[in-house]
Amino acid sequence: MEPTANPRERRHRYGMVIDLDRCTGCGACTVACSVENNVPPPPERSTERTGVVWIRVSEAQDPRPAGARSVFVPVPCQQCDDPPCEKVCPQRAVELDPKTGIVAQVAVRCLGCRYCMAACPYHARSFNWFRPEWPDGTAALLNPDVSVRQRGTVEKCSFCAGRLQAAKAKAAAAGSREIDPADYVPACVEACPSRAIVFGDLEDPSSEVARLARESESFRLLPALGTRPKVLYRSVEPWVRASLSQPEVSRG
Amino acid sequence: MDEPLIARGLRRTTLPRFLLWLAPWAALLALGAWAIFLCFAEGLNQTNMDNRFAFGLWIYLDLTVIALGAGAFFTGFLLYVLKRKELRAVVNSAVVLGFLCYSGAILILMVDVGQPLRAWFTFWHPNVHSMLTEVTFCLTCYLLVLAIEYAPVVLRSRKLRDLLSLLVLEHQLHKVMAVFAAVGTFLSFFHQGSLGGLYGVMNGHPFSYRASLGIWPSTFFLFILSAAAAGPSFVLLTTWVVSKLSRKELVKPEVLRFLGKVSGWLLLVYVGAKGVDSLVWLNATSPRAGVSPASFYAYPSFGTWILFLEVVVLGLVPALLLVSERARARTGLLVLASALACCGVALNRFVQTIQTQALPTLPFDAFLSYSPSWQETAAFLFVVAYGVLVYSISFRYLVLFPEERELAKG
Amino acid sequence: MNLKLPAPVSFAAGLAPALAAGWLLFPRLLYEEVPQPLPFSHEAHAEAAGTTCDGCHALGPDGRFAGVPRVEACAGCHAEKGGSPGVDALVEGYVTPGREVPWLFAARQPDNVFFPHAPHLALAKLECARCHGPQGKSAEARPFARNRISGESRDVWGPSIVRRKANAWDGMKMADCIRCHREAGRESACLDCHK
Amino acid sequence: MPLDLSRRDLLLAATGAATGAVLSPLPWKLVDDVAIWTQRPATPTPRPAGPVALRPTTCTLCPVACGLRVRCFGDVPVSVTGAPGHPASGGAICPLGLTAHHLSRHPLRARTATLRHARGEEPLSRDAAVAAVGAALARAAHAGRPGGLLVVDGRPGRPLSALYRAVAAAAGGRYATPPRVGPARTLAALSRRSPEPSLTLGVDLAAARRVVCFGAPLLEGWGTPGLLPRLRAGSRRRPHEERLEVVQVEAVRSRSAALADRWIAPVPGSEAALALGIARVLLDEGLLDCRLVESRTEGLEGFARAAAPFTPGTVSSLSGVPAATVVALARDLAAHRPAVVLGGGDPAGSPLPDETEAALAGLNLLLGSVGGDGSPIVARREGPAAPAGAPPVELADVPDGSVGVLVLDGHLSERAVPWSRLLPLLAPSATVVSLSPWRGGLADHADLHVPGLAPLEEAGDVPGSPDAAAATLSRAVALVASPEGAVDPAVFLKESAARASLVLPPLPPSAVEGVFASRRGRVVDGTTGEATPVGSLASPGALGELLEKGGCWVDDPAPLPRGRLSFLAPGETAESLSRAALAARPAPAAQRAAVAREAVAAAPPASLLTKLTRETALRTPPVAVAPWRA
Repeated sequence: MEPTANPRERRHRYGMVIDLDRCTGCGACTVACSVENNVPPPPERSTERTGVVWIRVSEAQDPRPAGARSVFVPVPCQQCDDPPCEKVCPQRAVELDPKTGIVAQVAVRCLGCRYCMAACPYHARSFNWFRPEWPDGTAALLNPDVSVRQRGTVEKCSFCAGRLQAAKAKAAAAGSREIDPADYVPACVEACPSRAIVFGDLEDPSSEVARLARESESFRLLPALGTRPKVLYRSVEPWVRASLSQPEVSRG
Repeated sequence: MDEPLIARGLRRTTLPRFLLWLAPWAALLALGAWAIFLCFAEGLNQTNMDNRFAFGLWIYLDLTVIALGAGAFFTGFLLYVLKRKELRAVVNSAVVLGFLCYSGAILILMVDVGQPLRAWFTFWHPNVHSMLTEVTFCLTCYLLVLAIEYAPVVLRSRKLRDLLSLLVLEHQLHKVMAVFAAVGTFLSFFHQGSLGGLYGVMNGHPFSYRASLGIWPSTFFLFILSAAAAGPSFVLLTTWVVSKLSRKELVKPEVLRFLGKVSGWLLLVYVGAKGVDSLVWLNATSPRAGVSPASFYAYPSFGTWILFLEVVVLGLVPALLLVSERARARTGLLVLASALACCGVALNRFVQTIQTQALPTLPFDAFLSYSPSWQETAAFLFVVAYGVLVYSISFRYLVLFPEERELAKG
Repeated sequence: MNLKLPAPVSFAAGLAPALAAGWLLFPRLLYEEVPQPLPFSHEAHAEAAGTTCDGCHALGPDGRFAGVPRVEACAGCHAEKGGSPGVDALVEGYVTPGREVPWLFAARQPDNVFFPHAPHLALAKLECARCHGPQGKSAEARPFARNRISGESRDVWGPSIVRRKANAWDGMKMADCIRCHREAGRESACLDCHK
Repeated sequence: MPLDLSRRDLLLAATGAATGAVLSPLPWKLVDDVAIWTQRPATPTPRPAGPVALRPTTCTLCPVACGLRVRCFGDVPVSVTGAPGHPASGGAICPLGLTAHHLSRHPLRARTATLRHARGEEPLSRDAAVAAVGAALARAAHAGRPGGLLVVDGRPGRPLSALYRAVAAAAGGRYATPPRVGPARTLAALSRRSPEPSLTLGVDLAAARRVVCFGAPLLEGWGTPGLLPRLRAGSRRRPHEERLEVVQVEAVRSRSAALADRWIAPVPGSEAALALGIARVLLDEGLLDCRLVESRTEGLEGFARAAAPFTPGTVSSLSGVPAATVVALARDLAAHRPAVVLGGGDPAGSPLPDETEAALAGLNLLLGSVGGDGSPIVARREGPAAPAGAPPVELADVPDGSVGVLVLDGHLSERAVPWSRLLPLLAPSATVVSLSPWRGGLADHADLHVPGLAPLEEAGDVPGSPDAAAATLSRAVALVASPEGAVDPAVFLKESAARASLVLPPLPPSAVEGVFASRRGRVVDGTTGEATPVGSLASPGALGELLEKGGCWVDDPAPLPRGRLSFLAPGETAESLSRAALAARPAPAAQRAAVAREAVAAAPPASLLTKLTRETALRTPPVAVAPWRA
């Protein structure tokens, strides 16, 4: 089909389902993400709360009295359909991309006011408290498809939008506006050794991710807040589902 | 030595004593300037804020001083729009206070953001849905209005008076002051409200999220009310403090009582509204977000006592004292009540800023803590020192309290 | 006898130099000209390489722009010194030691932009000259004009200091991209171009 | 005519200048450019150095030898991912492997050969380094046994290992391998129970329905990354009875313990008692795999005697594990065969004592986890490298003070062999040569440090894990240029040996030739998973080409040799087993030092790995909440 004069690109709603029964908390997602997205290593003086991390892994322990088991919960940006961060940014550095559903964080537009970080209930955003620096020589190995951010700006997971752009360019070279889904897989999904993360287009009802998202074992973090994340979690364990969809404050 | 600069008819202490008074504040200012320089040069890693505690002492300071600085807009509103002439006695002081609070807030905001050189993006690429955009626009415009309101006070100083053309300008400015007062009131309403909305719109934090009335969350209106209530109290309080420090009668007691009365009635309305709002929030808004209201106060640092302290001890009590004519008649009680009212607003801003972020939301989060670094504290003190210095100099050389001359004569 | 200046004259005495500085001096000072490492004539090479741009500047299979030919391509014709001082410099400095020529790219976008050529060429069927101007007909390589503050090429801002567009290809700022995308009726989002 | 300039004129001129400035582009353009200046990061984003390509290679960081695909822009590697069809790793790699391309540029990377003496360090040219190592080899060859050569290989089975053995043989020295760690010790204990002492065993976790780990970090990344969690999650779709469950027996709440289906926390040192207690329940209740025990084992009576003192009650008092739990675990294992019991380590990070491993081996025999059809512990052949040169010895068998020249392989980590273990072996004035690509660790003790090749700089055939169910072989491709002063250890050693006038025995045929000659197994493509039988290939060159393109050779399954496995290995008695198990050795309840994966990798962690400890809840010291502490 020839593109029309006013071509309207097909809508996607990219999302992921993370199987908590598979996650072992090895951290491969965090490391692969940092390599892919030019996330700087934490400087000596940083703490667990001042480094930059796009996908954090937290441990959630069985809250029941005799519970000894844990699940490890990778938390990337939840890519909300109603993102609390987007409406608070004073200068439109955060944008919900209507064509992909990705919540974009444009670091070069960012003022560094951190209102979006205060607004995000998932703590999925990081501020560059330090000047991003790489040890000797490794700066040459940075990914050319993702720009390095500046000190004093906020950043977060973009579902590896650099890979989406590369896939689009590749498709365009072949004369197509639609990418091959195999060309667009975020780094964490690719790196997970236990294949805990399934990624795809939630809008496409035949996709694996849409099928998993419909299953009763899948749930969202803090669904009552109305943020409608596109990152879902799943577990066969009822305690995992029950305890992760309730805010912590409700337990006191 | 500097007598020629001091306004006619005012008696001021000797220059060395004045400089002695300024010295410690100047030292504090220098320390703060060093801290601010560190923050610009090294980055915000100089603070103890972090990714979970993204707002800290500075945002709290901003909210508080802007609430206290509301005295400027509300006094101006009462004087120029509602024609309460007796407030002419404090309006200059209120304007200077307002100017100091707002400029201090904007200054600290510029330190607080990671990329101050991009601050103009908010004007170029505004997100009209953001409360912060509203705050930025109104703050900047209102600071301009305050500067214009401050100008006549400065222009009337002894040296500048000599330049004829400037005096004409001052006279012209004075004629349109009512317009500026009205514009200032309008702008103030919006940014005080948007500052409240800042937290009220955060649907990610059930503790601060409030159901909206129209397009604004209820905190929008609560902030306007509380700022309007605290502003006159703060003017009252500073006037009393300056009077004590300078050992001079600056205004007639009726002016202070009037300010107290205004503050008291507004505070009473605010406490009522706050009570209704809290009930709605605890019984409807937060359960809808999946949170039982009691859990907000289940953490040791912030028990229900903080709610009681904010609403009753620092809200209802000063409100009742200030509306009571008998209590107002006693200066001690009047000053105490207005101090309580100011503390109440400060505590409300603290709860909004700090408690909101400290309470965990994610199921695997813990209660978060934060204590400011010395750089943050020093930058905070910079604003305080800046305020004291500029106010002291203004008080010495400008006419902040027009009644002072008559009272001194009388 | 002392001369007292009328007010407009004093005012103009300040205004005129400020205007001159702002309009004439500042644009000159803002940019520094960096010469290209070697002289180059597109005109002369067009005959040898064929008349289309993609003869030398081809798209990669991944839809990225392959940039300028590598030094091996130059070596194909310029293996030996002779002809002109430029060719001598090429052979001596780059072909013989096998070093790439550090050309300075006037059309290069800042670090935060992902600009793929493929959608513009393969899908939108734009001419190269639409954005690059008649580069292919130039007889010599333009020196690189670098903004002393931002470090970016002058071509991003465009030749006019007030961004008045004399040609379609003047200016490569975001506003220029957006204008063209709007005209083509395309939706745009930050992530389309920002990386 | 002098001008009378008043203050007013200056004021007006200034106003004019300000007006002029505002009416010119100056302030506006300046503001814009300053904003763009703030948008330039201190570290520029590199431009693509060429077209993007995914290049296959093999990870050399640990013995698992995962298949890699390295994304390169031109010659610049930018990221590393797993090869999805690779049979050894199934597309999975660990966090360390994900940063493999950074290791060549690690701040600790040694870039030149160094001579260390009392007065300090001095850099050596390559020639000087060859001469120095050559002289040391000559000295060792001359000295003979005491004062002779010892080569310690960090990763046996490689082509380089064959060269090490050849050099050791030519110099009359020895070739040692580090002690095996983790579950490999259980496999070794089982091998000792076979009539063929050279029997090699491997684990096929996919065959098991119950996996019991005594301290092995099986769920955290031992062996192929993510394999066990993947198998376990996959089995969740099956009926409840057929699911794979993991039981972690460990004194501290490690990540594996927190992730396991069940966690049993015995008093440290009482693991053998617990294992024998389970054995006794199996014996008492007749829950053993009788057919297999009768047909394939011998010496059950001795083992039963060893287990006799360990009633559930006794075990409970020794280990703190409730008697009911011991009984229930035994019944559960018997009901869900195939089950496999693997040892790992104690809470202090040291290997379990031999007696404990013997008890675990006996338990495996009782459960039929070795020897039957579909048993998780299978026989396999040695790797493709044919044995030649000096026979491997264990470090423990090298007498103290007997080593004149010590050559340390680049893959030897200080965690695997601490320096305190090597130091006593050295004769006075011994020379230590390190081939580590990095400074730090054992290399810092070397008199001569000749930096070898870092991962992605190395090229050559890489054998797979010795614990895997089948031998594998894949190829590493050099994707990164090594620094000027680094050497290829194989080339360097050959030159040094020649300088020492050593006559090397003929090297065995290359692994590829060996595999081709055997005509066994198949080559699996790392990307597509397509298999090509070795038998269908025309030449060793064709095999090498497939490996070069990211293929991995997998050996055919090997039958378990006929003959009976003994419950008690030579030298063990029922009494010695019981005695050791009763004397519960209280190991310090310290935190386990690190994940086993890091124990085998000699590479220093890349800077991005610090994110795991700094910014996530991972690898925090395990919290001791075991009941025995309460």
